[in-house]
Amino acid sequence: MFTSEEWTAILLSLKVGSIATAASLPVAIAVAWVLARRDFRGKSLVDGVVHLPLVLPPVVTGYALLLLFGRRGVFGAFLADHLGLVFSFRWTGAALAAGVMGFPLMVRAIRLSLEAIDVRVEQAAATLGAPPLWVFATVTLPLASRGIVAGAVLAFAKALGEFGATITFVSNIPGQTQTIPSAIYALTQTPGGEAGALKLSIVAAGIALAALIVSEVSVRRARRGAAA
Amino acid sequence: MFTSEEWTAILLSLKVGSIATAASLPVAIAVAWVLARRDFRGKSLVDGVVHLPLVLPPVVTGYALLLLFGRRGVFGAFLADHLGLVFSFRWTGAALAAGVMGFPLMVRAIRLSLEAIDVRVEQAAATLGAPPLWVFATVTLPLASRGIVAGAVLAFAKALGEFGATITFVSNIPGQTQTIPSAIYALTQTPGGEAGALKLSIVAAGIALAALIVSEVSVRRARRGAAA
Amino acid sequence: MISVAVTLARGDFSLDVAFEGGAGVTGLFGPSGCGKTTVIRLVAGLDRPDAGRITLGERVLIDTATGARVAPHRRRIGLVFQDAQLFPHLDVATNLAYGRFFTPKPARRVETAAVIEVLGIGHLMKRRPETLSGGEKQRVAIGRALLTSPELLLMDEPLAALDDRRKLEILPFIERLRDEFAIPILYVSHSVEEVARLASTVVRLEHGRVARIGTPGEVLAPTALAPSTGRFEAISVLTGRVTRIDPAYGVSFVEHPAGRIVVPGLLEREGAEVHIAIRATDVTLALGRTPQVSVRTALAGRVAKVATDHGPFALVTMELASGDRLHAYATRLAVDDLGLDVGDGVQALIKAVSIDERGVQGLGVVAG
Amino acid sequence: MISVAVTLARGDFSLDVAFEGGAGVTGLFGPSGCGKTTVIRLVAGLDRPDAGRITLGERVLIDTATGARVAPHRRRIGLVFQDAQLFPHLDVATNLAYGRFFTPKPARRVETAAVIEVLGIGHLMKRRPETLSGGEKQRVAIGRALLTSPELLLMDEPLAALDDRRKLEILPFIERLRDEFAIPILYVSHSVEEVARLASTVVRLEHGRVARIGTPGEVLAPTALAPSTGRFEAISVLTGRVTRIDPAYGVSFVEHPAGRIVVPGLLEREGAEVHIAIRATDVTLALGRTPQVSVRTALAGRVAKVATDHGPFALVTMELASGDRLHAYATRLAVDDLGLDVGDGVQALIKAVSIDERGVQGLGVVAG
Amino acid sequence: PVAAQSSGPTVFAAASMKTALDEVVAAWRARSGRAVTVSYASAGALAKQIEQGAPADLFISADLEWMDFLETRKLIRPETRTNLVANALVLIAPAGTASAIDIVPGFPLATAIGDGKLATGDIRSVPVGKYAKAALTSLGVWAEVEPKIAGTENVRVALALVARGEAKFGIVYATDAGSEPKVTVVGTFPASSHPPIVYPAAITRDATAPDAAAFLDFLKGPEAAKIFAAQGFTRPQ
Ligand SMILES: Nc1ncnc2c1ncn2[C@@H]1O[C@H](COP(=O)(O)OP(=O)(O)OP(=O)(O)O)[C@@H](O)[C@H]1O
Ligand SMILES: Nc1ncnc2c1ncn2[C@@H]1O[C@H](COP(=O)(O)OP(=O)(O)OP(=O)(O)O)[C@@H](O)[C@H]1O
Ligand SMILES: [Mg+2]
Ligand SMILES: [Mg+2]
Repeated sequence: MFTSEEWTAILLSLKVGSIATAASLPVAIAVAWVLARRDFRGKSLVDGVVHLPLVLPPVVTGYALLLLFGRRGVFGAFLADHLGLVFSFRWTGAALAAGVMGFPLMVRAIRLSLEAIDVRVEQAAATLGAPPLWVFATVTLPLASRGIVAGAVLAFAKALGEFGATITFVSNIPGQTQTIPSAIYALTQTPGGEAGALKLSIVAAGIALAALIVSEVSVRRARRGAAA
Repeated sequence: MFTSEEWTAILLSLKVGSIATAASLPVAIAVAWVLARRDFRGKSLVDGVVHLPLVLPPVVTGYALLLLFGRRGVFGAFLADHLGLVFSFRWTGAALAAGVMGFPLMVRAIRLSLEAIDVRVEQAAATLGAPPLWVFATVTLPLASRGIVAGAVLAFAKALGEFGATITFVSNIPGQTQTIPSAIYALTQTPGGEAGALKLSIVAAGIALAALIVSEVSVRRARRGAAA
Repeated sequence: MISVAVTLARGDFSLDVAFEGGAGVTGLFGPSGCGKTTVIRLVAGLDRPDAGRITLGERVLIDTATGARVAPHRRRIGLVFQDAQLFPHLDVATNLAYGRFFTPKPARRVETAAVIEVLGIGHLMKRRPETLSGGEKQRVAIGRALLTSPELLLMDEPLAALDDRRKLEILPFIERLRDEFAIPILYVSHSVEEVARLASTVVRLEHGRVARIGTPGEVLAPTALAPSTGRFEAISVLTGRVTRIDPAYGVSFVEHPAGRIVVPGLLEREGAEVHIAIRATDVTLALGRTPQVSVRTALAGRVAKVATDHGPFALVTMELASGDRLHAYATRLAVDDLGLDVGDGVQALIKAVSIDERGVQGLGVVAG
Repeated sequence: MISVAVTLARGDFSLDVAFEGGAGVTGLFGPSGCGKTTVIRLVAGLDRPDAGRITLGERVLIDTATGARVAPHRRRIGLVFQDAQLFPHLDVATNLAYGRFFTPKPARRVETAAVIEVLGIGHLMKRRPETLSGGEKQRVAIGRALLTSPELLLMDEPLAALDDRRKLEILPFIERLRDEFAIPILYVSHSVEEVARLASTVVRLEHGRVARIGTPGEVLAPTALAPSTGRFEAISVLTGRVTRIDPAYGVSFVEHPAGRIVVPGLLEREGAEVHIAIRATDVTLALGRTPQVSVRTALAGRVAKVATDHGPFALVTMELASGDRLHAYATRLAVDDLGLDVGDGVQALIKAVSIDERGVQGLGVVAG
Repeated sequence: PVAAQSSGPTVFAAASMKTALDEVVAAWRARSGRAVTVSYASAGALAKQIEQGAPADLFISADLEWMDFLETRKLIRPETRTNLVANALVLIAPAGTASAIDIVPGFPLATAIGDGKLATGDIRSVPVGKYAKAALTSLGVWAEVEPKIAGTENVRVALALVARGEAKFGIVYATDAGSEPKVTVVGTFPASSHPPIVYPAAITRDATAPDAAAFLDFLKGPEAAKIFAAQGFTRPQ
């Protein structure tokens, strides 16, 4: 049904999507919290930067990633030398690109949920002696769970579809950085590749649908279930 | 500072972004409401379809649009013949592509806000004699305004950055369908085009930042101000 | 006329009630968690019963047997929620005006200015609900519901968050709604005085079942010796006719077959029939001739029953000349000391000052 | 010892209060919108004053002059919100347990089982807050705050949503917190009885200012003729010593220089000093010898002052043998009929049954 | 603003032609005073758009494949089809990192790349990648080099990767290599090692613009040839 290259692309997409989502989630929560709850000079600018990957054509984002996180890039060189973390031409780079592209979606969803929380419930927790971080973990996060799940789903879905930034940043190396969308793109650029592209598109849609259903069920169960 | 072709692209991007956002907003609100408040068979499927443009590589979405809404497409032919509404290779098509690509982001944001509303406030409105649509307009919508504004901003930002689907669907015709991202794409194909690409990227980022600031201010004012 | 006969199950809790409410106020009374709010929501149409039928006059609001159902916004039933539920995005003035639009012109009987005045919310009109205090929110919520001039008004502990003075200002207004505007009211309250004053029928709920239905006198009268903690809830209701209104002393005289009752404040008009709620704890029993005390009301009767228990109290039920029953709590010590027994002739001394405005129909705020 | 001296402006409303609360209960009393909740929130640290200083014992909680500030979660101050504010995502048991973790082991003095028992919430443990009734929510909120064994407890109208019986069950428990566990309490309530019973100090707020501070006897006593709607708020507090506890009759005898006071229920121990709150509306004045009535308490004294106004009532202030003052409301009609005047010797008749458990310190629920 | 250019022909051109074609269009405008509208995108996207009825008068592809795609569907006028220019395939390296390499069958490219990467267009979708694959295959080194290939979305990204030193080598067109001072050409692939790199042009079947044929003639003319040559293009055989 699938060629081994397609299988590799599918598995890689799953890996890249999951890891990009999981790794960016904590950062997105922190940024969303700051944007939802704090007022400071330059807040709009931070908000703007967060939205950048959405506003810029993916190619530009990919190129910017290349400049920053390539082996010769400002951060890329540092991370490679000190942490051994190499992005260029690796699946890690694909995950970084996917994470960056999904970031604004994640932050928005989480921020909306945080803004909907009645702060008096958090205050109640404080009067019971809970320190801020504990309140955050046991009250704020669970109450924002809808937004967190929604953000994760959006980012994961985006990771499944992300292509422009990824291919620009880490190229298209089968087994390393060739995810489903790169494979699909290649097929669309080949006369007669439509059938193959359709097949892989259905796979991507199926994975996203599964993620959606899992997320809906988990939110519903959390609301019905007993404790957090 | 800008060539006339660049000016054209900038103005076109603004037009495409605004109209795509404005036109998809009512549909997004309706879909978000159904997803937030109703339970029915196949709800997950609807949810999945809404997310499709996110999951599929933009090229695929663009190609699908071309097949469906092109002059020879199923809907395209119908709309052209009966409503005189032509999408293919017109700015209207760019707007359609941008609207479709931003749709999942819009729906999610609005849905999150709708889910956060305490239905008892809507019930209070009903006991005061307000029929459902009126309750929706005067209570539900204002209370979801954060999500609606956030969704509109996301969709508008996405429209500013949308490229893959647009160029695939309506090509890259200066003055007709060449938006900022398509212009940037063309520039990245030109030796020495980097400076121009950077310039246009900054323009896009600036527009998005302005939209963000306007949205924040409007939400804040709505919350402070007197009545809706 | 509201008529309710519904069942509903929710987890461990089940509701199974049937009652009718007349033209005036029907009190819903009962301990926390007994199902009062649930009933209110069913009548408003915000929840659906598992089975049953609710009618308002001729209109069937819901009937699970036929599947008939009127949507909440078509019921013309006003609801004051236990927790206000104001529109957070609208200022107070807009909250108040919200329902007016949907009130047919001829039905607009409640004047905005009067409502704002009585509720004391004139200075809040431009404010957002989030800036209001608990009591202020509740007052706005009352106003919002009143201003739709509904055909039935549901009030869920509307005055619980208010201080006594404010309560005593609002109560006469609720009476005006009931009397002048003939709006029937279903009224949830934990306050006996409020219920006794307002209600012509009281429904006592317990564990989702109707424990008792009747006049306040019947439902709130101590049939058996109530647990002592409940003794303040026990009242008797006497009916008499206003014979004289004395503006100089600021009191009214109500003639009852057993004697003259002095009531503080000026009742509406001479000749009118009034119901007076008297707490069993406010009645002092006297033997022999009327003593020289500051109490101006002495009703003659004889002891019909003395109920005692292990507790400190005895419940003495007097039968008055009229045949009315009047309940009095005394300590068992006092009963023994006086040697009170069934059949003894006694006088019931009732201080005018202890007659609560909340316990007399048609009594406005007594000017200070 | 809590000491508050703060100012705060919010739109048209301004708060400017200074008061101290002692070891027991400090009552915060005043009309809707006067600033009670605002004060409570400042003490809990949930809002910051524009200027001022709040100290709890030795600890400075906030001082805008020095910039010192203790975060809310380090204050060890429990707060029962006016509107519960339970954690919507946690069941009742987890809501209750939430604060326990942060209570240092030696400080955990309040037992979970007792709290659950008294509040009657045992059957709710697995439930989510959204399924609770108004009163049930409030009870869980009380329990949640109590179980942190705080150094100061702030209670904002904790019992307003409850029926009388439930209130009378919870009050003794609050007294136990105050007495056994020595937890000082800042208590907001609209109920005079609750405040009179619990509080050693009462702060009366009006329009964001302290109108009066003192013992319940001082603050709640009618200094001038109160507007008649406020007459039920007027009390006198008498201090006496328990001389006899009579389990057979279920009453206790309290010796006061002016006479013997019969109190329903068994006070804690003979010899103890107790404060008894007596509403001015519950006192009947008698001339001549003690009449043959069901009232067992007659205190001798003379009329010190008679205040009358246009209203129906006269406020008669008696000076008792002890020098204590006792206030009684009567109609002007009665005062004139009896010819009462300053200097006249009178007896104050006080029905034991009208002495509210909420008005006597150290009185548990009187067994039925 | 410059709206009404649609009076002139609309050209759908492969994005890699942009620099040269923009100059030709400017020259045409200077000469005739008439406008030309050019839409640059990938040849595949443009071909599919023409298939779906795009209002293109002239199609310039980056390879033969997509022109054939349209021709078999009878969407171009075959008599107008012509190869405009040709290009050469070169091996590049970041400036100053490598000396010239003799590109002969079996040449040690894989060894030279080592654990680095060779950047070129995606070998399945991007023309330059397809040519690179063909060349390396015919030279017998494909199997060793394949795992070291980084396929990019277009040739300019491959060029940028080499220019920034991310990739050790790259295979790009001679025209691109000439425009980037940060790379040096270390070798040119023999023209025989790959299919001819030509840019075919043709008028579409549904062309309506009266100038289309005239513009195509101009493209084939000496003035345009000068511009193409300046960009490094060669004449097709
Ligand atoms: N933002 C604001 N602008 C103007 N007034 C405000 C604002 N916020 C609060 N207030 C006013 O402050 C006053 C004090 O409120 P607070 O909640 O302390 O009252 P309270 O004594 O607890 O009343 P209640 O018994 O009704 O709960 C109220 O009159 C309220 O209207
Ligand atoms: N989902 C549920 N599962 C179990 N019990 C429920 C559920 N929802 C409501 N209840 C119970 O239904 C009962 C009735 O609630 P209701 O709100 O009508 O009480 P109430 O009489 O208004 O009380 P209160 O005076 O405290 O407001 C309560 O005991 C409540 O715990
Ligand atoms: Mg209730
Ligand atoms: Mg308050």
